[in-house]
Amino acid sequence: MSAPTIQSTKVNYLTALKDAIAEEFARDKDIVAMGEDIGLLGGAFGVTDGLQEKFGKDRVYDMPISEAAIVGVACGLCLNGKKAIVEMQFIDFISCGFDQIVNMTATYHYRTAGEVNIPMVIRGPAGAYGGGALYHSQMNEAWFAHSPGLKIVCPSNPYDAKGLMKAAIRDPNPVIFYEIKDLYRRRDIEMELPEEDYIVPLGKAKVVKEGEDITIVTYGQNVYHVLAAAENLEKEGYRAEVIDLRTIVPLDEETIIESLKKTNRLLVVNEAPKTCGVAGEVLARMTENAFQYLDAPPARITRMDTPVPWVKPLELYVLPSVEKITEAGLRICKF
Amino acid sequence: MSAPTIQSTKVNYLTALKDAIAEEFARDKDIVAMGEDIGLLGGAFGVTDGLQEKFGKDRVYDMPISEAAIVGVACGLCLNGKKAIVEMQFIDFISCGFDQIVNMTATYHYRTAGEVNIPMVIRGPAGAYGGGALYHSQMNEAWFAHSPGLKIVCPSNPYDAKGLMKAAIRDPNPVIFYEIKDLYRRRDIEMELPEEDYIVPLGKAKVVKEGEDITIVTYGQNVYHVLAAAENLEKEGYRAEVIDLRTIVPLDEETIIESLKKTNRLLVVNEAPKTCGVAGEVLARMTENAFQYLDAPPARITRMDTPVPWVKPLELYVLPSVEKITEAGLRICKF
Amino acid sequence: MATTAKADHQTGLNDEASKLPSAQLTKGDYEELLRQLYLARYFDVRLIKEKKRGRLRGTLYSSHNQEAILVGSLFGLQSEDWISPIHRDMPAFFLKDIRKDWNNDDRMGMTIQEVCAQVWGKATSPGRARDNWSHIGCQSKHIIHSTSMLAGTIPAAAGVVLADRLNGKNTIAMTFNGEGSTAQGVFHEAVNFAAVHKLPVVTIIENNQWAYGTPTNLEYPLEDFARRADGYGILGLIADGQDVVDVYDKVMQAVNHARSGKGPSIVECKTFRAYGHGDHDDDRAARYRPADEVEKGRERDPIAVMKKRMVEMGYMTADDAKNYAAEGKGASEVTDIDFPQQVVDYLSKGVEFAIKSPLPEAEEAAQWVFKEVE
Amino acid sequence: MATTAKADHQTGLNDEASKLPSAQLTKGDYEELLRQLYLARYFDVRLIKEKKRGRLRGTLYSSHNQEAILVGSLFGLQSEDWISPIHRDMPAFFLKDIRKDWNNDDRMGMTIQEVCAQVWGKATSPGRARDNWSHIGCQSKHIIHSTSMLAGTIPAAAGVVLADRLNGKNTIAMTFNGEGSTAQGVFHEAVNFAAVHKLPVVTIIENNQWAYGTPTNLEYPLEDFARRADGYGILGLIADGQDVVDVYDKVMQAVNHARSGKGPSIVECKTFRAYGHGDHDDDRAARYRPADEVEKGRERDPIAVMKKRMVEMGYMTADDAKNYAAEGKGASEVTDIDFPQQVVDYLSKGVEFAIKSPLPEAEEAAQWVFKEVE
Ligand SMILES: Cc1ncc(C[n+]2csc(CCOP(=O)(O)OP(=O)(O)O)c2C)c(N)n1
Ligand SMILES: Cc1ncc(C[n+]2csc(CCOP(=O)(O)OP(=O)(O)O)c2C)c(N)n1
Ligand SMILES: [Mg+2]
Ligand SMILES: [Mg+2]
Repeated sequence: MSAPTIQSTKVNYLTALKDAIAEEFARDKDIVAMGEDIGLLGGAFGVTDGLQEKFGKDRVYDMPISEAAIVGVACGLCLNGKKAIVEMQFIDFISCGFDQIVNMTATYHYRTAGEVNIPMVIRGPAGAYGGGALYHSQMNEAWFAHSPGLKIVCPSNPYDAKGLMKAAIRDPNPVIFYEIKDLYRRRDIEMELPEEDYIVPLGKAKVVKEGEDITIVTYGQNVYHVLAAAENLEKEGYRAEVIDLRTIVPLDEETIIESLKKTNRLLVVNEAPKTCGVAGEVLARMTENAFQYLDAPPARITRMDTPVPWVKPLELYVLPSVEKITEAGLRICKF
Repeated sequence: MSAPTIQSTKVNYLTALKDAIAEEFARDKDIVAMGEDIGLLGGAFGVTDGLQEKFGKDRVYDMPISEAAIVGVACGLCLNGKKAIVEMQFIDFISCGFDQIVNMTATYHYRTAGEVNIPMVIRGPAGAYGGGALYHSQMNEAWFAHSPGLKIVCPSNPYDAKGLMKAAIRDPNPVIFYEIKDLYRRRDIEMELPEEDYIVPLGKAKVVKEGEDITIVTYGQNVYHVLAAAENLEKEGYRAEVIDLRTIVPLDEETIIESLKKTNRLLVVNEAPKTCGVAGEVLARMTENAFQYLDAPPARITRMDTPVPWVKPLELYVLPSVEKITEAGLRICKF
Repeated sequence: MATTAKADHQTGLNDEASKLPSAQLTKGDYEELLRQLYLARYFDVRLIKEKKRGRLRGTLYSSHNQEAILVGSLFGLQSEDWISPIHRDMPAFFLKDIRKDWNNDDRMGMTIQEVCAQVWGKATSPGRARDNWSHIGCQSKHIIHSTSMLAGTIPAAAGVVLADRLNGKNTIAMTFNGEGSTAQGVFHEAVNFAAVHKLPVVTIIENNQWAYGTPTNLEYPLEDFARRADGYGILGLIADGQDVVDVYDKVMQAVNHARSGKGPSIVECKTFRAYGHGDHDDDRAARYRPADEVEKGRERDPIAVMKKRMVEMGYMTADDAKNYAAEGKGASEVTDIDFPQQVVDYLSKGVEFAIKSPLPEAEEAAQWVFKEVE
Repeated sequence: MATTAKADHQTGLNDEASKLPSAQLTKGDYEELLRQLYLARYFDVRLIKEKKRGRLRGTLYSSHNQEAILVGSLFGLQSEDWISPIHRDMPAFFLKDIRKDWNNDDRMGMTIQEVCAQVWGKATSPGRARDNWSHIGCQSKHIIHSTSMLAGTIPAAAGVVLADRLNGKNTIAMTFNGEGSTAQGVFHEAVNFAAVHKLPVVTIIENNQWAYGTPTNLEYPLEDFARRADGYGILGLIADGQDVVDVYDKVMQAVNHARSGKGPSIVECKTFRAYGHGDHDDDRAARYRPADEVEKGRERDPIAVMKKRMVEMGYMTADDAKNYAAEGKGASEVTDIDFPQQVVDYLSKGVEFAIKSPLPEAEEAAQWVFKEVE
């Protein structure tokens, strides 16, 4: 991508996703979308707004409230030459289609020794901090990271959202795509995007801020908490390097290790529950593979091992915050 | 439990479980069991053999092939004063009842601010090494460890099986109980059990072999792989301390830390897929909380991030083995 | 037309049931039913207003135009019976067991204070506002807490009445569901199980013609969702969801059927969703739903239908019927004057309580993941 | 009695269908059907023997006594049609599209070599023996791979024919299911979806009266599982699962219905499970199933029923019918002599191939988790 032409207007996270999907739909007539209320309504948040109008009911399906069938039918479409983009109205409802994802879809390539591949994207609004309570706040990517055969993506900004969505759609494997709903319309992260077609390849993390004193690994909405905490650390004289994973599976260990070689300190931040979450996985891999670079005990800031409660003070209590991250960062830096 | 009387005959893992359930049934008339083929047949492996005959069809239900309803109905029973023991015919099928477990059952206590508790045990045959292929080999405890509100248990021998099952049944919370089917009838682990009622409390790991040079943490069938590897290490002059977690949630960090203070080296072995598994969680917690005791990079031996393939050489290739554990143990000891 | 009940669809209904349950209702019952319609409507309207004033968080799934289903279904239940309402059924939480005494806080239904405290997210609601608005409940009042996952409480409903049966109690469980939710796998598993064991589970389907932005013909191949009953050989009935008396009649037939050991049933109540799916959807709904469909769907306001009945039965004069003219008016058109004072007072009591109540302490968030082992 | 088909249960079946499809079958077709019955039976019997000799791993879910369902259902399919068999349907993998030419390895069905290689766990099976016995398939032959999770392929079946429809192809998808599996939520979700879109999905229910150790009355409240169709307003038919011609007739009506755009259907085939659930269960099955029930359920061997038909139609003499007397005999009683030589040879070819084939290399186990991005 050499010197891309720049559009005149800034685009929000939601529009970036919407454009990515619509552009891929135009590019490849074998792409089909399925989900609840994605056609006539255009999706609960509007990510598929206008898609059915433009591409017809044969390509955009308003599905019955049947998550297992939505995934399973999409799997059938994919094993017969189509590519399916599946919306979970909220990513929380993915639990209702769980078996069809982890046992039917994720393993198809493996159990057919490569004969079949399932180019499916399962996408949906995700994440806490918005007062969504237990069932409209989940980040449940670790369930799927633990289920071999699924790629997992979670962008934090419009550029990545568009580029990763395109890469996910073009990927021959099933991808679970976490859209952070609190970012959909966040004004201060709007960006000017290249006019040209581009992708952000899966499996590549991004250093979003350079620093020498501590590496903070995160993704999704927590990127912004971490950046704010990094400013706090700066005030105390510590320069944090902030890594946005962007893709959880496959995990870009190299970028983290490279950073640790420099900083020798690690903090991982993730809004999902702590036990067996992605933060722990990053910690474990780094301890296994970069132990020699660690000069201080690494740490995680995650959601407590609780559901996400509804009322604001309760919700914030269990989630990572700028304060908690700053505090942990300082502790590690001062070790 | 002071000086328990010893039964004259040895009991296998399956019988220990069966006896635990039957004894609890006799003790508490509010206990009900639900599952596929658990009544007339007595369960695919016979864990509930004779239970319906003895306690009647009002307490032991042959359910339709409906995992979601099995869990959900059991949840209803529990919220109205009963205690439910639910069988998944193979733990692999738990994915079909996933939503009812993680969203309905696990959170009930939390979202009612303590008004309701769900004393349910979900149990079933689990684990690989037996040629069960993708859907009769799973250890999927990490999905549930990542879902707040569930306790998770996995015994490795008849004594623990019986004591943990009783503790699980008496626990006021939902417990997922992994029975290692390859151990059900394994002769060389049969044990004489106390005649008296006893429990093994949830949340307490056990040091099954003492040593000074490395701590190897594991549970389930892997305990035996680790013990064999420990013998290999011994031949090389390294004495391994082997910890059988027994309970995954809550995790007994103290016992591991105590051991690490002595050995300063850590290896975690678990047959589930690596990414976001329990082995990684143990590693992460120890790195966070016992970093100062670690003199070498800790490591995991887990299943590769693949499904469990069917044919023997393939199956063994992806799973932890005595060889792989020995090799990793030596590497760490020699670091 | 959607809101017009078709000829009864009955599978296996006992002939003896031909004497309609409503034949037993007194003038006082009719008056109470009407009052409850007002109460349900007022609750909705008041919350819409409160929300517009910025005093509330969360989404409001209006039950406007669908109140006859809640009122008529709950009216004949016994105190110990179980219910499981969902997002569009907020009034059900306090309408349960209200018949005899609105002001008895010990009855087997939630108090208006508790419900309002929940809406306002206060510590004085039974779940201490840990889950949002609609997912409330109360074990001691025999109200099952739903998750967000639609149809997800039907298995639990089967479970609670199975437990009661085992203990020699003859309760029934009534679950409320949108017609769209019947496509969920767990609906099938639970109804099938209840049918096998003839469990007293009455499944109310509120067919309001839309599941969010999806019309019924994309949810189910048949027009009458009651026909789902046929696949299980259980009783399936259709009620005019605008007519509280018809709802009462059909639901009571199902309840009697259940109570007498004949098993589960499905009662489809035909109605129409007055607004958007939730209040956030009002504008968009106007785009995806043809205006004439909406007009037609709202043309038989349940309050008006009930007044007409009462006038016909001589329980009310035509002049009296003009009082409290809430019927046919949107939330922004009505004022307190359109409702009986008792209704306004009742709800105000709840709202005031809620506003005065404290928020839960932040630290509570870490509590009650597990129950402590004694 | 269970294995006797009741009067047809038909929902919405077109009257024109009264001309039975089997009226078109020739003497040659009858002979082929009988040969296929022998082939299916011999496959089962041979595997039981091989397993007893210790040459096989895995569980054998015998299709003994149920062969008419597989043979009769598959006989009228077109090459491009999709199928999705499960644990008890092993012969379906090679019976698909076999009608014209058993020995054409390029037909749209798996070769006997491929199937046997899978049973023996060899690298020469299409999935290289990564999943066990029954969960095989072949995309290029239009056979969907099941997981173990029962009813789990019905959504995929709907998906593949939807894709074909979008591409202007008029294929149908036929899924095979035990009667017990119809209690799964995903069964409901998938059939409901197929019904909404009138997708050509034919759901065969093999009602063998037992789901493992659970009798049908604990699985479903009605005797006829075809009545599940009523809940979706789709075609529901009942066939005598012991009679390959009746199966063919009912399934072809469903197939024609689907092919002509009228949508999905359920065809229940009444039969009886001859042995235990799997070979590991034979002994226990003898305890949980009354002996007289088993005797009665096995009394109409599909081979005998077909021979009787052929004799009546003059396609076979009564004397000829005494040849190849496999009917009514258990696996331990028959020998190769009870089967046509062509059948024995055909299968032997597969078995020999399998035995000679290599195991997959251990390292393969790490491969194909993901498809490489080009
Ligand atoms: C399992 C699940 N999937 C999706 C949703 C999102 N959702 C909430 S309400 C709704 C529409 C419900 O329609 P219907 O059942 O007809 O009830 P109504 O809102 O019309 O009263 C949807 C799709 C959900 N809550 N649960
Ligand atoms: C979702 C799921 N739950 C449980 C099982 C375990 N299981 C395998 S076969 C079987 C019984 C199936 O009965 P039915 O559908 O009648 O088929 P049949 O074996 O009688 O042909 C069960 C319970 C499974 N495979 N999948
Ligand atoms: Mg609706
Ligand atoms: Mg069966």
